[in-house]
Amino acid sequence: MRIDKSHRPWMIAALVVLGVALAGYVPYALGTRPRGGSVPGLIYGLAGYGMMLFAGLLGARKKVPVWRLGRAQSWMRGHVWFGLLTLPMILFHSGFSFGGPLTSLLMALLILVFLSGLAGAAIQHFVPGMMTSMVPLETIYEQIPRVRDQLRAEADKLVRSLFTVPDSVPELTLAAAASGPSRDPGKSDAGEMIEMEVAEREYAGGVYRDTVLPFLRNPESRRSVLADQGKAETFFEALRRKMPPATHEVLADLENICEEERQLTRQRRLYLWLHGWLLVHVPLSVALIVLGGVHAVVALRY
Amino acid sequence: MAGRIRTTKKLAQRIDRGYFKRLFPISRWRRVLSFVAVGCGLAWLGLHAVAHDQTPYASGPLTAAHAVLSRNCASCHGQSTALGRKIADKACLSCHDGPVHSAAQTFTPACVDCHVEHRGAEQLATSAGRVCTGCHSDLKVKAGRPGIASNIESFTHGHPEFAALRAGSADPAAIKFNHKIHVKGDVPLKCGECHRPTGIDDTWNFGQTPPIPPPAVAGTMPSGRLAPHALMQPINYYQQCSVCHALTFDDRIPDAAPHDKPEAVHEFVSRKLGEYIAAHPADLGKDNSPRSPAEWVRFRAAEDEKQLWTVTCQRCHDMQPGASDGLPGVPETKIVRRWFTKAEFNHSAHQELQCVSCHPNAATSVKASDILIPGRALCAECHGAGVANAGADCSTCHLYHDWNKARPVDGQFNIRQLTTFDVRRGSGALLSMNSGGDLER
Amino acid sequence: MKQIDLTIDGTPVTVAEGTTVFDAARIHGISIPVLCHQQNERPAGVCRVCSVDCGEKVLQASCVRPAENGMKVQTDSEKVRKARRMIVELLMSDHPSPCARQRHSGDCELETIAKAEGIGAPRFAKRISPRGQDDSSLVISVDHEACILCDRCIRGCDEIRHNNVLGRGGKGYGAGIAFDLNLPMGNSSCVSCGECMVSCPTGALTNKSVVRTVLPNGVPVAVEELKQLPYFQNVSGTFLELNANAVIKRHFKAGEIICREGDYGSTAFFILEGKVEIFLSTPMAHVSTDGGASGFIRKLTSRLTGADRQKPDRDRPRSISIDASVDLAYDNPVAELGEGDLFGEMTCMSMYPRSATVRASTDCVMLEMLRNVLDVIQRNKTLREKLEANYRKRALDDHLRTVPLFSSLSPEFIESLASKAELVRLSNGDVICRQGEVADAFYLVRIGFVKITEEHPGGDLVLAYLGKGGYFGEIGLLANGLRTATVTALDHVELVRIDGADFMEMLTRFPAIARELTAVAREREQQNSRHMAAVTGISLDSFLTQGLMESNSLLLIDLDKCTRCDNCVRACADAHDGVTRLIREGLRFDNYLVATSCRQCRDPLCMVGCPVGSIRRRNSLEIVIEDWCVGCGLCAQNCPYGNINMHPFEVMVKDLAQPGGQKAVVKPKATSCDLCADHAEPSCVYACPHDAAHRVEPNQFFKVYAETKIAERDSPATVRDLTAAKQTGTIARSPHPRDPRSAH
Amino acid sequence: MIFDELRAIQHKHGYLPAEPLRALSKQLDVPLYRINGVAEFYPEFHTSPPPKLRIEVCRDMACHLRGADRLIADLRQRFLPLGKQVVEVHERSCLGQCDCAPALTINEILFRNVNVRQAEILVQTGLAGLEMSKQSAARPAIELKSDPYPGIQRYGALRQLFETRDWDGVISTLKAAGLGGMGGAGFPTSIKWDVVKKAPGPDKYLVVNADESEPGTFKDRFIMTHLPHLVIEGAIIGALVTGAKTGYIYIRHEYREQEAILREELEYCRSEGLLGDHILGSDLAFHLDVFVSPGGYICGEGSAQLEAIEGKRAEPRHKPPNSATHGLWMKPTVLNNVETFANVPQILARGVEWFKSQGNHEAASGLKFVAVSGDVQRPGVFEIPMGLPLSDVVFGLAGGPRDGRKIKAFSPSGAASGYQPASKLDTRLDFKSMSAAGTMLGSGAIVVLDDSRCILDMALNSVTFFRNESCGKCVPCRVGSAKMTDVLTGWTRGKGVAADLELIADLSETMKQTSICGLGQFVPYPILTALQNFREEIEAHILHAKCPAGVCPMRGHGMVR
Repeated sequence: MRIDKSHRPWMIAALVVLGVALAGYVPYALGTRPRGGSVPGLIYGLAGYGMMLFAGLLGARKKVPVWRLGRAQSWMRGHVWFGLLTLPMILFHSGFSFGGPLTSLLMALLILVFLSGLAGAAIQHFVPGMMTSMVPLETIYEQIPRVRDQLRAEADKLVRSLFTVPDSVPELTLAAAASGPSRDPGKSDAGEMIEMEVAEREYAGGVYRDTVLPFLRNPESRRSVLADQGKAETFFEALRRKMPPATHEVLADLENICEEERQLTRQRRLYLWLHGWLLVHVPLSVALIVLGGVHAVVALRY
Repeated sequence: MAGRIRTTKKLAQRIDRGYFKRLFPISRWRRVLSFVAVGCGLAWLGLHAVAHDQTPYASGPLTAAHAVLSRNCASCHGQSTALGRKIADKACLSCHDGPVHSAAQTFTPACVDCHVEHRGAEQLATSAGRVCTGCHSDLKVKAGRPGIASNIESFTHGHPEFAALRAGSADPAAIKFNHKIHVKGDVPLKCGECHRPTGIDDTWNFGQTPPIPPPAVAGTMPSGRLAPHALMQPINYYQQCSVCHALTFDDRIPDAAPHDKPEAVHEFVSRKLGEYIAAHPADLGKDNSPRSPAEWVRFRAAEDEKQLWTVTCQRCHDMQPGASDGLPGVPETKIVRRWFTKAEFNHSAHQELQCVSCHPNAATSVKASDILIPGRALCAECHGAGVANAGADCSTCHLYHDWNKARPVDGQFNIRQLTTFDVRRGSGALLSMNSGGDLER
Repeated sequence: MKQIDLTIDGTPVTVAEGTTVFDAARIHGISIPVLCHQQNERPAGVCRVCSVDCGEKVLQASCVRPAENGMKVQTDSEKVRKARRMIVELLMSDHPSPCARQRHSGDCELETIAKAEGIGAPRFAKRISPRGQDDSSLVISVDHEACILCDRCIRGCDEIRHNNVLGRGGKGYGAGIAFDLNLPMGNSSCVSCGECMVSCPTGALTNKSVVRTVLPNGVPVAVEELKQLPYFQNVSGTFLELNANAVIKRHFKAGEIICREGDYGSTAFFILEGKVEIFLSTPMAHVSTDGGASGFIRKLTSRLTGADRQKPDRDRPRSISIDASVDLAYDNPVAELGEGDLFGEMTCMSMYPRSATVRASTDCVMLEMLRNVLDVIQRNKTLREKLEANYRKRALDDHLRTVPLFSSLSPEFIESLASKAELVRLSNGDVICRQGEVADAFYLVRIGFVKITEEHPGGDLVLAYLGKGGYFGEIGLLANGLRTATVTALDHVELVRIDGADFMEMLTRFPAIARELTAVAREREQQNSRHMAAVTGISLDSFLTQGLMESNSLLLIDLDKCTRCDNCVRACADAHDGVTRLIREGLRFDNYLVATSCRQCRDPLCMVGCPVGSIRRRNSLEIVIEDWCVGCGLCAQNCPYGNINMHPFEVMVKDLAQPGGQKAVVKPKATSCDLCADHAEPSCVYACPHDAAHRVEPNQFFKVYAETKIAERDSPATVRDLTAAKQTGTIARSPHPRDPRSAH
Repeated sequence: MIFDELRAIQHKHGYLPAEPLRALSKQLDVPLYRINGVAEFYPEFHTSPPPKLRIEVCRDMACHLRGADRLIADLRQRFLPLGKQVVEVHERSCLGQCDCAPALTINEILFRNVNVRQAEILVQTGLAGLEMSKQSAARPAIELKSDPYPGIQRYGALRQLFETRDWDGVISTLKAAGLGGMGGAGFPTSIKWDVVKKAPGPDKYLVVNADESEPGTFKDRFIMTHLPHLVIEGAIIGALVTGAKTGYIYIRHEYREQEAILREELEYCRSEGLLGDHILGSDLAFHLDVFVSPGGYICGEGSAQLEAIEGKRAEPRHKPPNSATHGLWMKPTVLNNVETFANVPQILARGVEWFKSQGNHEAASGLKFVAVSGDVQRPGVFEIPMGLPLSDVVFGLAGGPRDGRKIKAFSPSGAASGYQPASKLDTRLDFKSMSAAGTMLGSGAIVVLDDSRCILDMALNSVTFFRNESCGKCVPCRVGSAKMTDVLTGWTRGKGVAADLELIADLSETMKQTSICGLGQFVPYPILTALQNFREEIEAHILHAKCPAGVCPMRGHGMVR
């Protein structure tokens, strides 16, 4: 999500709500010692909890995307801005005190959730752009392993025009069979070898087995020469110099596959950033809401 | 040109179209962690619940006095679940008495309105001034008009001058005392040489006689409410005056007369003279004195008493002519032991101050009728609103309850009852106990 | 009869007057090489190979030169031989040696003569501009390159068979044989008698052995037996023999399934005896938008989702056109065919999947045939008339009513219209009407697909593809009487043609229709002008190369906003029975991801070929797949963007083993984004929490985009785009967006 | 008539769409293939939608010499980018405007003497939708010796004949005058007429061949413009003599002005009773009308012309039989050139003696219209006494070569006559002298080349013309002309080989020997005469890849022949 101009109405709304709450709170706090159980305190508490619930309902909302309950975008913005409001609301509710064990826990949770939310908003503001520019060949995160299988299969198929692919890589053949679509017609089908010297053929085979294949098998490894773009470029440049021009197209494709692998690695990392913070935010907020509910029930009861 | 051409169709067909139905690590962990987090929270609460401990739910720590009740919310809160329901007064009154504030008050606030619990181990009695000014800024009484001031907003606003200093008031004490002479006279005294806080029981500098315990003074003082050194001890002849103003009455007798009623003085004088003549019969008839010891005693006593009644005693007391047996009367001194009858002042809290900074007139006062306590304005120089000032809360000086009317509370609990609480047995323990329920377990 | 005496190669010869020198020589055992002449045809004298020296100033073509008294003929002098060799060499220089005939049977007459004359590699350069091949006929392949313009086929067609199809077209070196108005052979009025092929001396006209498969389960039919059938009577016997393996006779027991919908096939059936039942076994379900579980929850969610399921789809056809001379009603898709009926034409001709299931309702005998034989009988006038009569009787009325406009017509009028309506058959590439021509008729598409294009300076713009049930021609009739677009047949098409006069009469008699038609016409015109705007708008390379302009609606995901949360995909799946019709993968345009989701192309290739017409375009432009999809997968294959996918659905079908019972079967059906047409907004867009997903009209989007880009010219956005492209070394390229068949 | 129907359709639609053709096929009960055959055969008809402007530039001989190639290239460069729907630029065979070269048509409107700038202005005017200023065809009254009726009543000879009714005398008179066919062959008119006259059967036809299409030839245009009455009078006389009841003046469709003039004159004749069922009140009938050719040089070939009139593809017939006995609709037919018919009244009105005296010398008689074009100062049609030396015409009447140039070669009778060296300019212009000089008088279409011209370039130009105009009926002409063009093009690009010379010789011989009609037989003449007269220059092309005149592109290397 990008926090941009289109958020202005929401921001203003949030500020207005905050202002109103504050306007109510100041005399209240001046008049009496603010506490959660007082009527204003309860109002703040309920408002705060309501906002939390609303923010939390975003998750539930996402489970039923088709229901016409308002655009998800509105929910998201509500989540962000009203989520921001929960902290002041709850502080008003508590009169800036942490109270007892449960309430202190809740406060701590709230602050954590709040902070993680802020961090998340910042991450989701900046990281998508980074991902867009740094990973032009991105695919669907969940499908990265599958795409990698296909890339490997593609590479395997490509190199068949360079040398006889050893039987030691049978899994590639399987993957190739599984990846129906990613083949270019008329391109380096098996049996259609590019002519070159035997030595060159062997050299290409060696390079593929020793460097490229391990990288394709374990593309996340940083140790491979191919894990680094600059080194990879040098590597392929050197390779091209050694191989006859007819193979250059295949090599370029191979290089391209490696580049795609690297980008996928990059995508994975960025994606972890993009969604990793949710591992904090979501569980804590769920806990916050549940325990907050308990607090509300108990507090209202007593 | 590399031959790997990406087309939409190719890209799309790389994808397993059902992938989103499976849970992938991040979302799986998100789910797991959510359960874990909620689970931890609930487990924590659950464990307490199993231990019949409701402490976690407290909105804050109880005062020390009540801390023993923490595990059992219902002991004060009862079973009431009604929204915003306050702790019933009953719950408090089962242990405490809360005498009425003023007979003229139009309503009686609930205990918890002023005594806010769950604020930690502070004084439960301390309550914010707003609680008072809530009424006193626009005071209504049951009938008629409020006595002194009806719109006190704060100490600095609307608070009347102290009653002792209000126009026309004078020190009611029937004694003659010139502060000026004592402070600036031949023998200049320091304030502290005469004015001693209460509760100081170290040896009196000048006194030879062990001090008489100060008499209980009637007032609105709750016992023990004041700090030990809060007030000044009332001036006591033996402690403050006798050093200089010895009640000697005859050169032949070194002893001073007791600072007592004239009858006692007369008896003392007579006794001493009798003892003297018995020891010195030579003096009989000397200086035209009777020769009989009895006569002599009578004669000498009359002489000495005259000196006493008219000079020595008269110096401080306004001796009244004798009534029947020729002995004069001494009017009651009426020394004001406590100037603030509705408020408290703690001298020891102000001990860093010079006496004269608050009592500037003391050094110049020549009449005992001068009231030397400072006025409200002087207090307000320090005690005002704002953080830079000493507190000016009502409760700084005033009390709410009329403790004069306090009744002793007859304690009904045993230790177990207070420290343990059986949820199954219901709640509202204090309330039910107080209402005469099942006290014994 | 007068006798003529002459000398041929020194031999005195006497022949009847009027005998040509060629015949005179032949009669006397002197053979003169010739190409353009054969005995059963009038001599043409065009090849000049038979030129002989008659002692005149120039040589004479012996085949046309009448013998004259005292003529001294040299058939093999040096002069003659030299001329002959030169002529053969000239012909050989343009001859694709070895030609088809030489390859197949080794008896190309030209090559035989060339060999006999010892002509090696011709000294002349080959023709530069090719004359091309014509494979449109199912039975005869035409190789214009091999044609020597001997006119033998022309004479065979026009003078022997009197079919009057073939003639010379063009002029000079550009001349060639031409069918009718120089149409592809398959589109011409050729009746596939085979005479031309039999006449051809070279590989220019050769028999096409269409399918090598041997038809199973049948009894081969003897040529004589075929010739007994009225529809084969006029066909050359040699030709039938050549194609004997393409037709068989089959017997079916009552209840036997003859063919199933969705199957691929290559044969058509002609019922000789018996009756068959023709029906759709595919349940009508599950392709159109459906959400949630069943029962209560469905009710609940339907309320929540705001979907109005009761909304009657006005433009849904009321009947389903199938591959036979009958249409099936939507409610009760069953019909019966009997003796003399033909079905499976589309499957056979255009290799479309079967559009319905056919079951023998009595014992029957039928001819199963491959394309070439079907072509032969289809071209038979008698059969055509019969089929047409059948169709008119059974389906035309329904078919006319299919058009929403006509639903209000009175039955009598429909009847009168039906009797006047004409069935028109066209083949691939035929132009039905041309932009700017006088509009003279209104058409309904019965079978096949037509393409509607508008001609523009920049090339033709495809406005629409119409399949079964589509109609066109009303705008021209209503507007200024001129065609506003060109309509071309994309395959074997059958149209119902309603004459302009009848159409106008209808309009005057039913003013309501006129009003509605005017509205439709206006709407289409507006649509067209919108498309025009799209074409003339601004353009960026990447936008164009990805074919984005080809679409009506794009699902764009702003990658700078998108957090890759996949909510869109889940929303899509939720809205469509758990099957997503959207894949968050595809090519990028700047910082936008063009997600894989139907683009509602202007040129919807997917619609071409649907055997049952279940994929179609609504007036509001979105492409929908109707419930009766038979799951053949053609549309998915046709979509260049991978936006249509086959998905297995579990559906209840009649259990054939247990009459009355039902059983669940998994049946693949095509799925494609329907824009969540029941909702105001597509679910994916609605469900995007980050304002990243948008359904946009590409032209409008692009306009705004370009404006923004111009406004922030200094912004590095474009630079970044370029660097990205450089970095990857991969440039997005659109797959060929046009179907080769639509080339014009 | 099928052409009229097609013209109507084309007029309506701008081209010939399929639907109306189908309708026409039904209406006339003519198979589609025949309609297609003629529609595709004749240049007048178009089977695809026309662009806004169809520009057709003459590319032959005189126009070629006057820069038609550059004009075409320029127009293409300027206007083709507008798209084929807007402008098409085509090459076109000779328009008969060689005296006003280059000539072009824009949407069939003729423009003469057009330079590049004018052409662009014209096209832009046309694109703007404005009317392109037509070049007015002024017809100044010219006194011609050929006109026997200067200022007196016309058709005198015809009227006189009606008085004598001596039809046979006409033939003998013509025989005495030695009138030969002026179309180029010089076949005695009297014999032809006699054959027709004697041929059995009631139906006979007469055709005036006004389909003047050979590059360099435009004298018939002149005659039809200035002496239409002589042509018609001659035709009427011919019809009356031979018994033809119907006649056609077969005129090419590009001669719009002349068509109008003839129609006017025919109308006059009808009103005067000179044409119709009862000519001059007699029971003799003759109907003469203009038949507008849909175009094509081949239509000038007699039998092809007859085919065209019959509404077929203009493909020449096999001879024998001859058109005199098996002509139009296989009936006896008189077919003569415009000038031949125009000569008939002259002879009849003024007598054989006068006719003979008009010749320049003993062996030549009559007057001759010669058309001079190409590299001369005053191109045009000149009325000369038969037998006048060529030099008198070229240097005298036509003003000689352009300044500073010398005459290098000339073509005595258009493309088909080949190229003769300037040394033959002293030859007399009559049938016999010309034949004796190894060339021919032909139709008297003299195209002059100066020394800046490449003979091979011109020969190729002519051969290309024939290739373009071949009907395609017979193999030697259809394929031979194309192959010959290919070979010669190769030569101009420096891709010739020595063996080509033999190849061309063989091919030429075969074409001469085996082509059905004169067109095919004459295709090789330009190159054969060029080889004969300018062999060195051509060998320079082939053997040294050099064009001595610097005209041919010769950038052979890398070009595929």
